[in-house]
Amino acid sequence: GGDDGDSGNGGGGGGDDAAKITVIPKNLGNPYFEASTAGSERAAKEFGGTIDEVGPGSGESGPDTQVSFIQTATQQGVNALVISANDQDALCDSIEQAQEVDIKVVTFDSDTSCRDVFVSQADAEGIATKQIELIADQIGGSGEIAILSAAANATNQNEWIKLMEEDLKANYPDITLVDTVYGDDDDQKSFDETAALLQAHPNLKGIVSPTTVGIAAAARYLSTSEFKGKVALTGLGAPSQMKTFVKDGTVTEFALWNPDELGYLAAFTADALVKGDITGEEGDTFEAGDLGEYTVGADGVVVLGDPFVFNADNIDDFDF
Amino acid sequence: MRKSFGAVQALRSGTLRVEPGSIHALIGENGAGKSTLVKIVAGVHRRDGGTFRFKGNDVDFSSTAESKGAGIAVIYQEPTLFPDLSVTENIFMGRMPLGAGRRIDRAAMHEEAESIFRRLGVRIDPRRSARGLSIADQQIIEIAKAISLDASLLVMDEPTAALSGVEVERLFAVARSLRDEGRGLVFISHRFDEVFDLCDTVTVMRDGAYVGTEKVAETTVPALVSLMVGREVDDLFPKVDAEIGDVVLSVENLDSPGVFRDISFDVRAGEIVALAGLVGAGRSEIARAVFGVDKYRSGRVTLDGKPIRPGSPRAAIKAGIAFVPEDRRQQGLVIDSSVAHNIAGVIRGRIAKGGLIATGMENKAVRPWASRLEVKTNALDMAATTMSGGNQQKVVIAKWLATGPKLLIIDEPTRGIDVGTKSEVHRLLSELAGQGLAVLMISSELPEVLGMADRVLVVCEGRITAELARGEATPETVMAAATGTTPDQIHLEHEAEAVKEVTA
Amino acid sequence: MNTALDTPPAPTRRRPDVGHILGGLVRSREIAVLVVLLLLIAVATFKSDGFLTGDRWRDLLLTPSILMLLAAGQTMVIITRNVDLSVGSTLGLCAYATGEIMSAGHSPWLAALGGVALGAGLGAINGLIIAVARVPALVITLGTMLVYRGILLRWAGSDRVNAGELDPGFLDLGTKQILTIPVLTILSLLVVIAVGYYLRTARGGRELYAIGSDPDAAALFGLPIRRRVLGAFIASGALAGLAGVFWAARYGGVSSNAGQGIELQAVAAAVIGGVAIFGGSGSVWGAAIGAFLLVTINRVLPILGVSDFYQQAVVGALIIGAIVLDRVLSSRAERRLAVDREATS
Amino acid sequence: MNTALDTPPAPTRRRPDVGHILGGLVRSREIAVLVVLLLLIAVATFKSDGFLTGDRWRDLLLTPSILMLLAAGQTMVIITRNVDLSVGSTLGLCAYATGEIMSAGHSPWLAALGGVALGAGLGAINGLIIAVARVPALVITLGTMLVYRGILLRWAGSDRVNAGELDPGFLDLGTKQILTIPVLTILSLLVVIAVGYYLRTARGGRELYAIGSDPDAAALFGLPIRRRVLGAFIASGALAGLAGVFWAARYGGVSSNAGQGIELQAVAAAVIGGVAIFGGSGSVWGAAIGAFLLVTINRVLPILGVSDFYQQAVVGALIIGAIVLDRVLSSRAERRLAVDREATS
Ligand SMILES: Nc1ncnc2c1ncn2[C@@H]1O[C@H](COP(=O)(O)OP(=O)(O)OP(=O)(O)O)[C@@H](O)[C@H]1O
Ligand SMILES: Nc1ncnc2c1ncn2[C@@H]1O[C@H](COP(=O)(O)OP(=O)(O)OP(=O)(O)O)[C@@H](O)[C@H]1O
Ligand SMILES: [Mg+2]
Ligand SMILES: [Mg+2]
Repeated sequence: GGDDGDSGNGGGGGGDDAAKITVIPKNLGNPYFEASTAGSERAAKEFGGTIDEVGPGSGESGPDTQVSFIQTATQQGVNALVISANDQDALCDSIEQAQEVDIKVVTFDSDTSCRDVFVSQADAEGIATKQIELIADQIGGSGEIAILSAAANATNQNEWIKLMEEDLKANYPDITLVDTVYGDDDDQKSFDETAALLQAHPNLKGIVSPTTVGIAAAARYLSTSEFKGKVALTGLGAPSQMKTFVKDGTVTEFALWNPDELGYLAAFTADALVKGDITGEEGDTFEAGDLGEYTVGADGVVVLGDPFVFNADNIDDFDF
Repeated sequence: MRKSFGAVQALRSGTLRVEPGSIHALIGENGAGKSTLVKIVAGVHRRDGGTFRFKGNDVDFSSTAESKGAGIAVIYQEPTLFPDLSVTENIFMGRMPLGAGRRIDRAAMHEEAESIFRRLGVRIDPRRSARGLSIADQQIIEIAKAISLDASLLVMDEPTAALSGVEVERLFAVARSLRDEGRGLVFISHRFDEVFDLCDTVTVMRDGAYVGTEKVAETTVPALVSLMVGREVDDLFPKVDAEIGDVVLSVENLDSPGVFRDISFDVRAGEIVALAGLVGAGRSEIARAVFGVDKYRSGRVTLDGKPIRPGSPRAAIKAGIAFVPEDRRQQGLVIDSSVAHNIAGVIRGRIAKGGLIATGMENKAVRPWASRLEVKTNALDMAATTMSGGNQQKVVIAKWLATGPKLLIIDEPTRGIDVGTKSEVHRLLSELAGQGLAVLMISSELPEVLGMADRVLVVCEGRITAELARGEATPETVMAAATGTTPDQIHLEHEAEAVKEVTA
Repeated sequence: MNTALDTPPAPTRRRPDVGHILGGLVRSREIAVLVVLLLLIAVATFKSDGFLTGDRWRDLLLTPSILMLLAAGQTMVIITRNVDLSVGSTLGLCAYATGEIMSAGHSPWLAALGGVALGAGLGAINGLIIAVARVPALVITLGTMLVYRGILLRWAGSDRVNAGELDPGFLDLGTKQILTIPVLTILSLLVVIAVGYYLRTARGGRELYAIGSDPDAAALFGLPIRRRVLGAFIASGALAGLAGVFWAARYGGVSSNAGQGIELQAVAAAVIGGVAIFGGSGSVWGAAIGAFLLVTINRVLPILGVSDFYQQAVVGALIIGAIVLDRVLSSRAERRLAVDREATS
Repeated sequence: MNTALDTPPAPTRRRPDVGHILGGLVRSREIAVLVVLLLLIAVATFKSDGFLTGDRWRDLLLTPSILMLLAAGQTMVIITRNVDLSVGSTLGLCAYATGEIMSAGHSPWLAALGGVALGAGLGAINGLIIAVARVPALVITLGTMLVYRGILLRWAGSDRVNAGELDPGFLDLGTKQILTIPVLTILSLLVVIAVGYYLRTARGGRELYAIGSDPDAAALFGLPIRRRVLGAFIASGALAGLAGVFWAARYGGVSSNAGQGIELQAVAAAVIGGVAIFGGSGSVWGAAIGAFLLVTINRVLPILGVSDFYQQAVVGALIIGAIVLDRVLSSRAERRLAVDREATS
């Protein structure tokens, strides 16, 4: 039944009782979010809270698929929500409802216009420049490249793409971005779009895919084609999915912040909010377990840090 | 044998005995139950009761496949073709010869189809698709289908309705040769000349009941007619004499290639004019053309002297024509909606306020009609599907009467209606005429025509071949004009007595 | 399809009217679906007492408002023996257009008007192709579904309309309530009532049923078939446009995949609500309730502890169940009627 | 729909065979679509010289193989005046099953067999509901589409089958070539030929056409309608299952949204290939070529500089164009026939 009461206590800074946190990823069945949830759970053990993961099935689409889960959680009167938002506006009323009953709302990976704190995987700048840097030295600083993105309307993807284009213009005059295609974070579409890219652009030298589903599908296609090793591929990927392709030489280097750490940090942030250690004001500081101390930046953003580069040497150390 | 569909008892005591090596005619008015009998033999319907022996042993076919298997071939009254398939496939569907590797042997099929067509003396490309074949060609293919089965019993339900003289001759030649091979044939037709020309024995049915069997050699047309008609014509069809007003509808040499040619006639207020003729003569087409459902090539239709725009039922309705079509289940009723909706269907314009109709208002507008017609539906908003054929017919009539028409065209007013309701419908019609409504009635039932009509227009192969006043209209004169024979072939001198016998 | 609805049960024949009304109530698909809906809500409320409080109550009413509009339009089309698969794309395109007009600084009213008008236009394209060329609606609207979506993708590209660009007053509309009833819900209920009233009592409405019930008969009636069918598609398009406007207000933002796949939900809602897919029968109330049910189910299942993975399956089962039930009922009704006829004769 | 194909022009009546074949060839929808397809490829090759070399050639042939299977199945169903919207979900479920069987350590053969068998089973469920309860296929398969997908979601949950779990030999199948022709393509071509051969030369096949062409007549003929329709759905399901197996091999992995939305592509392919949506006419060759065209267009448009975003729109336009063209041709043919009759009578 509705525990608005004790969620009130929880919110009221009574750190004594364990923080009940509900994690709502964009969708289930995405290894990336599995890793982040694992991180959150690790964190919860450390600060002694409970994590409950719910979310839309990988089949479902649409901006408001997360609403019902937010509301259910609200009704269950949890202390905090940790959300990776499918849409930056659609969730707002349900989130505000949660906040009304003093539930703390932390977003991670992709933001909404209404939350207490956003835990950012890395500032967009860092991500964009890192990927361009990687592709640039994989293709030797010159030639045609293309981008394989997720959905055409994915907020963070588009922001990164914009920054990458600027970065290319500014610093890499010999590299031309010939095409940007959208795999909708769908295995098969990403796979076919990769094939189409190579068909359409015979001189393509490299592909950047800033989405874990996309890069994995692209790698799978390349590894089964004559372009393996000839066309460079980098972007943001999950080590567990990329391992085989790094080992067989399809991919040399790719980047990603550590989603495990992201989930870990998000959970700690939520806990800090629940305990009342922070309010989300700029300048608040809090301890995030073995990640050390973090400071809340402008308009309530906490940045995890620069993306991490995976390659043949270190990839075996990761299992998400 | 017995069979009824809901309220309609199609067959009371259908009896038919067919010898091998003979051609057996089955005749009777429309709705006598011929086709129903045939469909039971074919396994389309299951009989409600009675016995059915084939080659000595009792049978009860639950599907057409079974009857085929047993060696019964049937030509149904209405062609059943697959427009998307080739002529050959239509002929052999369901039992195509298999060649090597279980694949159907097209060559063989075309071969056989060709030979059958040669035998029938027609030139149809067996490879063409059945779509767009003329009704006659479709009929031919039905015949070919039946022949190709080389069955021991071949039933033909009005195969000649749409055929030209030559084709009919060919068909008869084939039929005779089949008979001589020792097969049994059943031949259903409304054309006496054909019956006398082709058949050995003839069985007459009336109102779903067996009337009698005669050797063709030993009977005459008048005898058969009296058997078919044999009922008290006059009090079954009480047409009260209304004073005939001035011309309401006048049709001037209407012409529609392939269906009818230079049709001209008038219908006056208070008059019931009947279009008589054989099935397929073109009467429905004429009616549909007048009402504007079908387009016609030339000619003009005027109502109260005002010409009516061709090809537009709306214009016809506005002008004041009401049309009760032949097959009301198909065309007259909006089956899924309620009686009230149906009756109000065409008068919304009148009872609508600002384009809106309140159900109450609708029912109010409709009740008088319904009650006047004694439509036996307890609630007006009961679905039309749920009524007996008779009540449906009344609803359709009510629907149109509600428009307050000047002219009522009614095609086969009592087809499929049980005898009781029949006379109600007839009383209604003459009542309406009495009130000065002009009625154009199409009927294939001779007694109905003779009983109801002030004037009879006989249609034969798309032409009006005779116009008979009430007095001069007798079974023989009408039949003669309808079959294209001349009355004296049907011994006029007998006629008087014949009718006396009938009415006695 | 569902003669069962219109037919009084045999025993009540003695007291037709009452009997009919009762029988109607008992058998009526609308009532049945409504009961299921209320049961769902009751159970949910019982399971989590916060279910009907404050904003949860609001959202319970608010979320179905969009699908209800689509279902109403879909009903008009299906009644004429057609179907409109393009409403999802139409919704998206109109929602985006509304947003763009507003972010171009025009008044929300103008924007909303634009959205609806655009919808009507797109519907007219469907209707013209189908009614004039007399081609199957299923395939044509499948085609236009892709075309409209393609145009939206081209137009929006990777861009999207954000809450910031929208008029604040307009956005408030998405959550404003009157006596705890959300404005959007009130509006779409009004629309549904209007459509239902039209279908039930207007000449044109009746003619839609006639056309779907038996096109040949409709022709003999001399009904303006093409014009009516065209009208139905225009209406469906306009309603989809209005749904687009609601979408923009409700979600405070529009992206190029807005409304993707919702067309099938609209069809499902109508079917569950008792609209016969082969035309001629069914009511817009039923469709609206069906829409409400579809949306609410996804809201309630998690509360009942049904895995969210199962939600699609449940909806699917609901559709199949509804149809098969219809079938069983109607065939039983037919048998009973045959017997009745025997009796009367 | 396309009498134009089957009907010899009046003059050739004298020499039916030649005339028919010629008339057929000239008018044949299959040929027309094939020509469009080849033109597309030609232009693409001209525009980008690498288009037909090495793996680009391979993928050009490989990618359509899955949709071709679905289109073939869909054709069988549509010919009987039905439609099967559940093939996408069936594909997904079967692909996942295949993967699971293999990752459980069983042989690829067993896995493939399992996939196809499961597909046939799911198809049988559709067929039974539709043929026995005599309910509209459109709605029922819409329902099963959701149910099957729901089951898959439940089963797969957040899990997915990865390339690693699949048998290497099986994965190779996804790219292996014989004389530069990919094995999968060869296989699905063989299947299409088999189906086409059946539809053309087997009694059962012809009866499917008959049933779709005029159900009442089919009943009068005593054709086993239910059995045939059931058969068609089972075939469609089995082919979807096979497509699922191919999917696993081709994409080296299966997630719970595999095959989502592909059902509409399958219908589109059939329609573009000249299969009449109201049954009775059309060939599986046409459907296969249609599928090839659909896939290839998305491959070629970017080369022609048409934006990614427009691809859907083009496909949509293609569908509409095909249908409207059909309509125009057939009505013209009918007029011609009427004139013929006049002449002969
Ligand atoms: N749709 C059609 N296409 C071609 N020919 C037709 C069509 N309908 C009817 N015919 C032909 O037109 C002629 C007249 O048919 P019609 O139904 O008018 O005859 P009828 O006198 O009304 O017979 P019935 O007693 O069955 O009403 C017949 O030869 C029939 O075969
Ligand atoms: N399927 C049916 N449902 C209801 N009534 C039917 C059905 N089939 C036939 N009837 C009715 O049964 C009676 C006999 O019809 P049937 O077709 O056997 O007459 P018929 O002798 O063949 O007439 P015609 O000479 O016009 O062919 C008619 O009243 C007809 O309306
Ligand atoms: Mg008959
Ligand atoms: Mg007639």
